[in-house]
Amino acid sequence: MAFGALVLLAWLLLAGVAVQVGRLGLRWRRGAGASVDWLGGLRALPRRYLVDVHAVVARKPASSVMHQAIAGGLLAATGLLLLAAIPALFAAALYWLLIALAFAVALVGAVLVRRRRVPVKPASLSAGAFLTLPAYLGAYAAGGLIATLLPGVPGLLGVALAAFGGIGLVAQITGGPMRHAVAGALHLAAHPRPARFAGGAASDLVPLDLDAARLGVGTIGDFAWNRLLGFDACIQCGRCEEACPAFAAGQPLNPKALIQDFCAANRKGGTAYAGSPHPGIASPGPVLGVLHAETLWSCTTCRACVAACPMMIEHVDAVIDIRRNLTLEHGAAPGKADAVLAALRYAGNTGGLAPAQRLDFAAGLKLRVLAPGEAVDTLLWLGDGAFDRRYGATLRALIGIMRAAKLDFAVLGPAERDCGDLARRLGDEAGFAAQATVNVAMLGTMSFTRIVTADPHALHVLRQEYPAFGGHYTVVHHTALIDELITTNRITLGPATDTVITYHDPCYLGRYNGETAAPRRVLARLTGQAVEMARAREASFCCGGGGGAPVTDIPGKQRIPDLRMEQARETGASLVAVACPGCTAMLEGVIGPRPLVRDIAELVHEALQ
Amino acid sequence: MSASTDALFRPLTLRGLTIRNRLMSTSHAPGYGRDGKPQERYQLYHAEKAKGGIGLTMFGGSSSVSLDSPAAPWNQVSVADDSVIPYFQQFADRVHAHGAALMIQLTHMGRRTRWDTEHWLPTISASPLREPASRSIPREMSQDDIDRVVHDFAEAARRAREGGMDGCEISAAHGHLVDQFWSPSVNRRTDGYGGSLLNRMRFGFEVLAAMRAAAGDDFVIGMRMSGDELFDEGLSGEDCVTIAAEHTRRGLVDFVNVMGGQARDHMAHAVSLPNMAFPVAPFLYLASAIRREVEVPVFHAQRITDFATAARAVAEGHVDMVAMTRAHIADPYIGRKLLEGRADDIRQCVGAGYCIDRIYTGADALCIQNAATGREATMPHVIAKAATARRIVVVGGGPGGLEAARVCAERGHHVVLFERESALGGQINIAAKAGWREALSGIPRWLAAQVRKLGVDIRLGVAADAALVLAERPDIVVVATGGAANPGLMPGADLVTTTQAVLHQGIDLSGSVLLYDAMGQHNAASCAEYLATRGALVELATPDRMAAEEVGTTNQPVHLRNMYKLGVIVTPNLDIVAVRREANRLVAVLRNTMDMVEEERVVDHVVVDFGTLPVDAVFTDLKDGAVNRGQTDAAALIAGQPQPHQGEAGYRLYRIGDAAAGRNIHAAIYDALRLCKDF
Amino acid sequence: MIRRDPRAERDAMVVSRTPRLRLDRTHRGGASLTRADAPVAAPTIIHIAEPAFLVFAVIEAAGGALNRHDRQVIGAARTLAGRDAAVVVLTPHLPSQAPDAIGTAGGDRTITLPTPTYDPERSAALIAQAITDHAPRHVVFPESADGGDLARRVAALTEADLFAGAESLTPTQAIRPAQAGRVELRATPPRLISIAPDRIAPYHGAPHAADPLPTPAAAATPGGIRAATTLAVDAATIPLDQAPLVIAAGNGVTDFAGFLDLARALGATPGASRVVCDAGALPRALQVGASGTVLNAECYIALGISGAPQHLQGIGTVEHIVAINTDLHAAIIARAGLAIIADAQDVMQALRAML
Amino acid sequence: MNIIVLLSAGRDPQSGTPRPVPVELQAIALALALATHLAPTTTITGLHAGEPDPSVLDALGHGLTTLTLLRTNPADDPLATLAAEIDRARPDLILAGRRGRGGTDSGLLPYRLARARAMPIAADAIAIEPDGNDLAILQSLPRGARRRLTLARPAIVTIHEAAPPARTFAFRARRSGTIHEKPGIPAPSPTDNHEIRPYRQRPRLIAETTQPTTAGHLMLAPTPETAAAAVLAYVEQFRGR
Ligand SMILES: Cc1cc2nc3c(=O)[nH]c(=O)nc-3n(C[C@H](O)[C@H](O)[C@H](O)COP(=O)(O)OP(=O)(O)OC[C@H]3O[C@@H](n4cnc5c(N)ncnc54)[C@H](O)[C@@H]3O)c2cc1C
Ligand SMILES: Cc1cc2nc3c(=O)[nH]c(=O)nc-3n(C[C@H](O)[C@H](O)[C@H](O)COP(=O)(O)OP(=O)(O)OC[C@H]3O[C@@H](n4cnc5c(N)ncnc54)[C@H](O)[C@@H]3O)c2cc1C
Ligand SMILES: Cc1cc2nc3c(=O)[nH]c(=O)nc-3n(C[C@H](O)[C@H](O)[C@H](O)COP(=O)(O)O)c2cc1C
Ligand code: SF4
Ligand code: SF4
Ligand code: SF4
Repeated sequence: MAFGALVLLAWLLLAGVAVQVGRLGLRWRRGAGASVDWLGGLRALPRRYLVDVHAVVARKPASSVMHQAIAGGLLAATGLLLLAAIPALFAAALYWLLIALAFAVALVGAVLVRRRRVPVKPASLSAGAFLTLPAYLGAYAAGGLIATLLPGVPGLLGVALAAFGGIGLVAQITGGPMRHAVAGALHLAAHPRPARFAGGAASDLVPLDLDAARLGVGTIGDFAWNRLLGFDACIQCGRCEEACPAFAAGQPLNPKALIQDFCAANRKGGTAYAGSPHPGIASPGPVLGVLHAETLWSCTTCRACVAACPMMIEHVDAVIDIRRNLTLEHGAAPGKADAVLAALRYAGNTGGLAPAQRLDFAAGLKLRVLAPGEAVDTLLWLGDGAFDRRYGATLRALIGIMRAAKLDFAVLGPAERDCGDLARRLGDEAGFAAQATVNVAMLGTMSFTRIVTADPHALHVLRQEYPAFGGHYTVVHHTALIDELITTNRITLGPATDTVITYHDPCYLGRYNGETAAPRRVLARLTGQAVEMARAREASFCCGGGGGAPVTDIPGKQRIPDLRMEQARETGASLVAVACPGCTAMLEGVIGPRPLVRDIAELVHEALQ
Repeated sequence: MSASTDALFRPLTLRGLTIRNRLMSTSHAPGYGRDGKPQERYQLYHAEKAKGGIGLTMFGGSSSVSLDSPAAPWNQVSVADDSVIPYFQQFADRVHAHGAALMIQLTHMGRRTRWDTEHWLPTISASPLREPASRSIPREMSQDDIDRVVHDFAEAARRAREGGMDGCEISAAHGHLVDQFWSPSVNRRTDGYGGSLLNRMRFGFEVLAAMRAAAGDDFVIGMRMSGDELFDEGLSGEDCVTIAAEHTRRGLVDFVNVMGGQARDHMAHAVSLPNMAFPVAPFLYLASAIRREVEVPVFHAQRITDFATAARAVAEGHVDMVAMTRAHIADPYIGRKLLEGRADDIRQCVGAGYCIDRIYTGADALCIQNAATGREATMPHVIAKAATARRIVVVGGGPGGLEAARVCAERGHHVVLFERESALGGQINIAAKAGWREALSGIPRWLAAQVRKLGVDIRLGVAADAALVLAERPDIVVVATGGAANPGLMPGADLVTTTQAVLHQGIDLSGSVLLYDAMGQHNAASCAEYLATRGALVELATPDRMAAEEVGTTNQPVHLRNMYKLGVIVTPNLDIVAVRREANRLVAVLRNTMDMVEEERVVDHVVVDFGTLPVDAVFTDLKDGAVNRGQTDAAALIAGQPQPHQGEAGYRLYRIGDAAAGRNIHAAIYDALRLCKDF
Repeated sequence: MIRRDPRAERDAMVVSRTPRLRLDRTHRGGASLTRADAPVAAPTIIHIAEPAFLVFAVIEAAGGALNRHDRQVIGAARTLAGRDAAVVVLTPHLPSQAPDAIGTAGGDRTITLPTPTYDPERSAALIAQAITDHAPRHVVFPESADGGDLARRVAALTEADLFAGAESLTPTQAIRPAQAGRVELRATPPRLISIAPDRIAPYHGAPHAADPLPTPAAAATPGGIRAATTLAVDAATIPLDQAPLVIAAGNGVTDFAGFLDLARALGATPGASRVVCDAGALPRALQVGASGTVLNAECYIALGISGAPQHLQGIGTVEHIVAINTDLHAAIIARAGLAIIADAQDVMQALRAML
Repeated sequence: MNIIVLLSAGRDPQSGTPRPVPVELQAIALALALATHLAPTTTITGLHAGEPDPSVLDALGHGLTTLTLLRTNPADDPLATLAAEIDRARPDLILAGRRGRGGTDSGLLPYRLARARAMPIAADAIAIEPDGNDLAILQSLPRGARRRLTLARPAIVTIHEAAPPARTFAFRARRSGTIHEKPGIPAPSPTDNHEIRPYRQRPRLIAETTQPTTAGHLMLAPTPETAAAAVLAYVEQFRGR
């Protein structure tokens, strides 16, 4: 009797899920079109879930156990119950024992879910519906367990309990935490960046059709439907919030709240978000009817949130989509952005300086300037940092190293224009496209086997974002080049010192391009005392210099570089090694006593023999 | 870095030579030449500036192109034969290794030198007029002389080129031969080289044309010249603009290096090397006026001591290269510190003129506050960390003690500094009280800022004694307690006041004052000015031939000018014999040092300066307990080697500066550096 | 024994003190004569009676006195006129002693333009009329706010081109920037020229005799500008290097809030000495001096500032200085037009109370 | 109100590429402010005689919606073309920058236009308001001073760089602005005999750095009140100059 009721419940719940999914589907259909490889996506789904998602989830072992228990138990138990339509199974005692076991696992899972927030809810986790979730989970699992183990009335009572829990859970699919299960699965199948799962970096921004009627995302419906789907996959685990440097600095951005704002914008009158808000922001803002512009401008595009998100949600893409709308349609980029973008538009560099000044830092070095029609092995891309006196020292050191290694290299000199990174992150896609087009055309007139640059932003743009504009290059970061020169014995260094050095991974090198090993190998060659900060490699904490944040300059409670420098101090290092002009500027800008800041190129140049 | 500072770091290109920034050092004669050659000491001195980030450094101030312009009296460089070329090549390599450009100044001094030195050849000039500064009366040059000197200039330019220099300049400033021809005050010729300004320029034209022909088309040749000779009989500002414009119009020079004034006599000399009595950049307007009219880059030096003024001069287009010559003597790392955002660490030239004043006594140029300059072979500009950290106590916060504390702290030691007074600086605080000498306070101000930054434990207002020192359980004790004024030993010494007391306590002495100076230093002269400014009738009596006789060429004239202006009477050749009271006035008994006749002065006050006597109580008390018994090993000190008794248990004790014997600021600072750099 | 008084001995030899000290060692008179027996040469005044041609210099003379730019305009006109031509200075009505100032600045004639109120249309018409009347070879204007405006009005009225903002000027060549400052244009000086401030040197030679010429009679102008009033400004917002009245605090000031308050009340722009900025008491942007801002003020009030050479360099062009200092011997005292030996703190309070 | 903003072909001072002239963009912003706050029925049109220079077209990205482009040769004198257009459009107000940045940069054109159309002209405005049938103009003078003028309509007003900042650039507006292109009136301007050379920065005059000592009035230990009164009296002499 109880068994039958339980099976019926399972089927009813399935039907309920189907209805709920349909309702969600209607919501997602509000989004713009996107071409999705459904077949490939669905085929890859198990692998994406079990390998990619779990790789992220497993970074927190307790959560991983919790999720395996609850999701595994519930799915197994319910799935098995649905199979009871097969009469032979219905009669098998072992079958019911298996179901009981699954419910038992789920019950343990439900307890673990509750334990996450009780007695004290960690700041990064949400309250609200999440507080009732363990009860529904528990009811469903306990009820199922009772119904499978106890005959008679108690069994029926168990079914009733399971029904209470099950219905609660199904109801939560549109408005509550359970949405993530459904949306998450579909999100993994219809993910907007399928290349991310193949182990690729896939962190490039996608070009915008500049002739489109609407530029960027101005209303929630301007997001592609699978983006809306992706937002609904969020389980409010708070990992992005913990990762976010802007949030840590008290700037008005919480990536978790951001995703929930998108969900809310797409569903009027749903259950309220009950996690930490965007710091300092109390009420909804005008952007998409939910957000304040400062929230979008606080993002450094460091991708820490994206890398941390178990649901593979793409926060940065969303931020940039909205910025594109704000900038291109409204000219609303704040702070010095308008002046900087104008400088870029009219002078080809973000400082608005005379193009010939790009080589000032190298006065007297007699660099070879590559002319159209000429060929060279290595092209040194200087980047806009070349205009900065401080970064000039790094470049001079790098040039010294390349000369010591007798490399055949040249620079572009005044012909080089800013790669357009800043414009693109500030949403000025038109400005970016203009820079990219000119640079690609200019590079096309010369021949070289590779580009070396000391600027990870330029590296990222040249390597990952210029292909869409017809520029395909082998791009090497200077730390990788130095690593190569050391391992191939083209340069020799003096003995390692015992200076305590910690290395700060630039976001655009480490997270965006997965390069974290080469700089560490070089550093290990320089000092016997390399130490790591708590947040390193793919989990590195941004310096605050990316995404145009120094230009838009949204105030917070603290400054991001101060936080990062504090993390460096905690290692006891007397020197922070960097590998990016932005990081150098941000970290050197930290006032008060602090470790020295030196680029790896400078350290290697000093150690040259 | 501000936008205008950025202007300092724009490269400059002239005739194919690219100079990395706008900072330079003009040619000066530091007296480091040996046998007429720029050898290791000279080369290291300039290589240090190159290391420190300078764009262009010019050496060989007044390098001689001819034998009748001898190099020996200045320990300078002779470019009169080919034997100098290998030294040039080595020099150029040393400087180029650090990315700076190197040029040399070539000159014939004409009448501005002496015949009674190296070669005993007569001095020559446009006309036979005496030069007041060198007191020489030249022979008027014949056409043969002219042709020979023109040829010598050309040969010298060729040697500079073969020696790997990036260029050269001729000196047509400071009253050298070329500007002796220009200046109507010297050139009274009636031939084609005299008369109109154009005629007077002919000799220079010939020199430059011959140099260009000998050195080739791709060699930078410039000219140092005055922007206004600043005296009635000399070249006016307009003349100088015409000269610059005419030379550039003819394509004879690739740059002009403009300075103000000339140097024919003592006061003019003081003006051309403006010391702290002058405002900052007093003659920038002259360079600026020339830059408005010429198309080639303009260089300029003269008391540009801070980078803000330097940056402004370049950013506003007054000059193309800004020379901070003495500024680089005081700190060769200006460029690098600016680039590294360490502007506050720059040791700023105070304009004491110690460097230049020494070379006129035939000595080598040394900086009053930076004892490493010119001693690069033995003394470090950048202090390295020591292998082991020690506990060091320094007693006394004068220049000696501060430098000791700075060097020890840079070495990484734990340093405690005791100073009795409420402010750091020692006697410099007294010296700086005297009117135009205020800028001396820049010396302790920089030292104090560095010492604070380096975390030295400073105990102000604490008069240390042996117990306090030993309570710190030091490994090393440096006693720099300085000196106390010496009132003299003559009868009546108890009735006199000392210059130190007057300046230190600001005692207002009105009425008539006899100021007796046995030192010939700044002290009494400053005190005379101080008192006379406040209305006292001052007579300065001295056994020397003149007041402030020990004060150098660029400083003594300033004292004398002020004393004349203030009505101070200077009576030379007098000794003080006794002082006694008569009624409510004092009588000073003086004796002429030549005829031994005694005379008296009835005055309201007698102020004396017999220098200082060491303050050595702390030293004496600690001496017996020290492992080295307070002895400094002179041989090791001079060689720049570590002192003996390294690593023995107990403390080592040393004394430096005026605490050892009354000397001067440089002595105190050098004592500290050479001793402490090896701690 | 000889008891000597060298000062008295020398005084006894003095025969006369003016125009320069005269000593006579045989003279033991004691009392000195003060008769000036060398005649003081009267300064020669240059008259250009029969000018080869005329050069007009249009000056603003705001407040009835020539400013720096005005003197440069006359200097430029003098350069163009050389020795033989006459410089005619077109000026608003000036106080009676002003013609001397114009002669000293290098002007040979003056034409007074009677425009009691701001009426640039009328001024332009009068100048155009004067041009018609006298046919000058050149007319030089200051490229200032009002001067530049006037120059263009005259250019439009006389249908002539304007060589605007010349930065270098000789009788044969004028140079000015163009194309966003990327190039310079060089030309033989045309008829109408305006000169950029502080580029062309004022005249320093012997004074000229500045004789008045009649005021031109011009037809009435349309009068499109119906009314004009000059408004008060908030001094604190004026950039330091443009501020007309600056009050600065030095090491002798202790109450900086009170100081800023006083500046506000006085309508002066606040400044500071380096010591004060070094100590962080006032922002670095307020530093006056060689390594701070160089002022262009009319009047400068120095509170508790010693007047170190580097500081004085920042006020080199300021004509009117008030110094309040406790030390009579401070260098700033010698430089001040009004020197007050008093505690700056007290005077600040008294001032605040009066405003 | 019908407003025309004169636009000239500008150049970036550093790179030399076409770039709108900042004061002209500020003129657009002033016109827009006038439109939103004071006179809702305002039309604002940009006017350029010459070629479709990118710098002029970029003005559309700064809040201008309509641009009239009167095609002439770049070497032509634009006066006749502009005057004819003004006769046609009959604006109440014509705004221009105080000076161009990229051409001859003499700032003469608005004055010639004013003369040609017998309109009043005022320079260096930082604010404009209608004042009955007239216009109230706030002028920026050196040293932070301001002057208020009343100007008869129609008038030409040039804008000072102290005016409120320009609208920020929006690509969408730049893309969608309307351009009316019409032929202008050919008027070859006489070639002037200027020699053109790369700019050489010439320094401003600086004075000799010796301080003049003005023998002044000295007060020894006055009461604070006497001192304060003396200071005020002294300062008053130099006020308002
Ligand atoms: C008026 C004047 C002008 C001068 N002009 C020049 C010049 O132009 N050029 C030049 O080179 N030199 C000049 N000097 C000399 C120069 O100042 C000294 O030679 C120099 O300062 C010596 O330095 P020092 O560090 O050895 O001692 P000091 O400068 O004397 O410093 C010793 C310090 O030790 C402190 N001290 C003493 N005993 C104790 C104790 N028990 N505990 C704690 N602290 C103690 C004292 O308070 C003092 O601050 C001048 C001196 C004077 C007075
Ligand atoms: C290369 C260089 C560049 C420099 N550039 C600059 C610069 O740009 N600007 C600048 O200002 N300085 C500059 N200086 C510093 C300069 O030399 C002086 O140190 C500084 O100007 C002194 O500032 P002050 O007058 O406020 O302080 P102080 O010299 O300490 O003078 C304070 C004055 O206040 C008086 N005083 C004290 N108490 C009172 C009171 N209660 N009431 C009234 N008066 C009182 C005192 O008598 C004294 O005259 C520079 C120095 C150098 C070496
Ligand atoms: C020790 C010394 C020696 C000098 N000798 C020369 C010289 O031989 N020739 C010369 O042209 N200038 C000479 N000078 C002057 C310097 O080149 C420079 O003009 C002067 O120091 C002023 O610049 P500054 O204030 O930057 O130091 C000398 C200066 C010094 C300090
Ligand atoms: S990209 Fe970085 S700054 Fe932006 S939301 Fe994510 S974590 Fe925060
Ligand atoms: S966006 Fe991702 S990381 Fe952030 S709360 Fe949602 S699921 Fe977690
Ligand atoms: S001695 Fe004096 S003048 Fe010479 S460099 Fe040193 S501080 Fe400057």
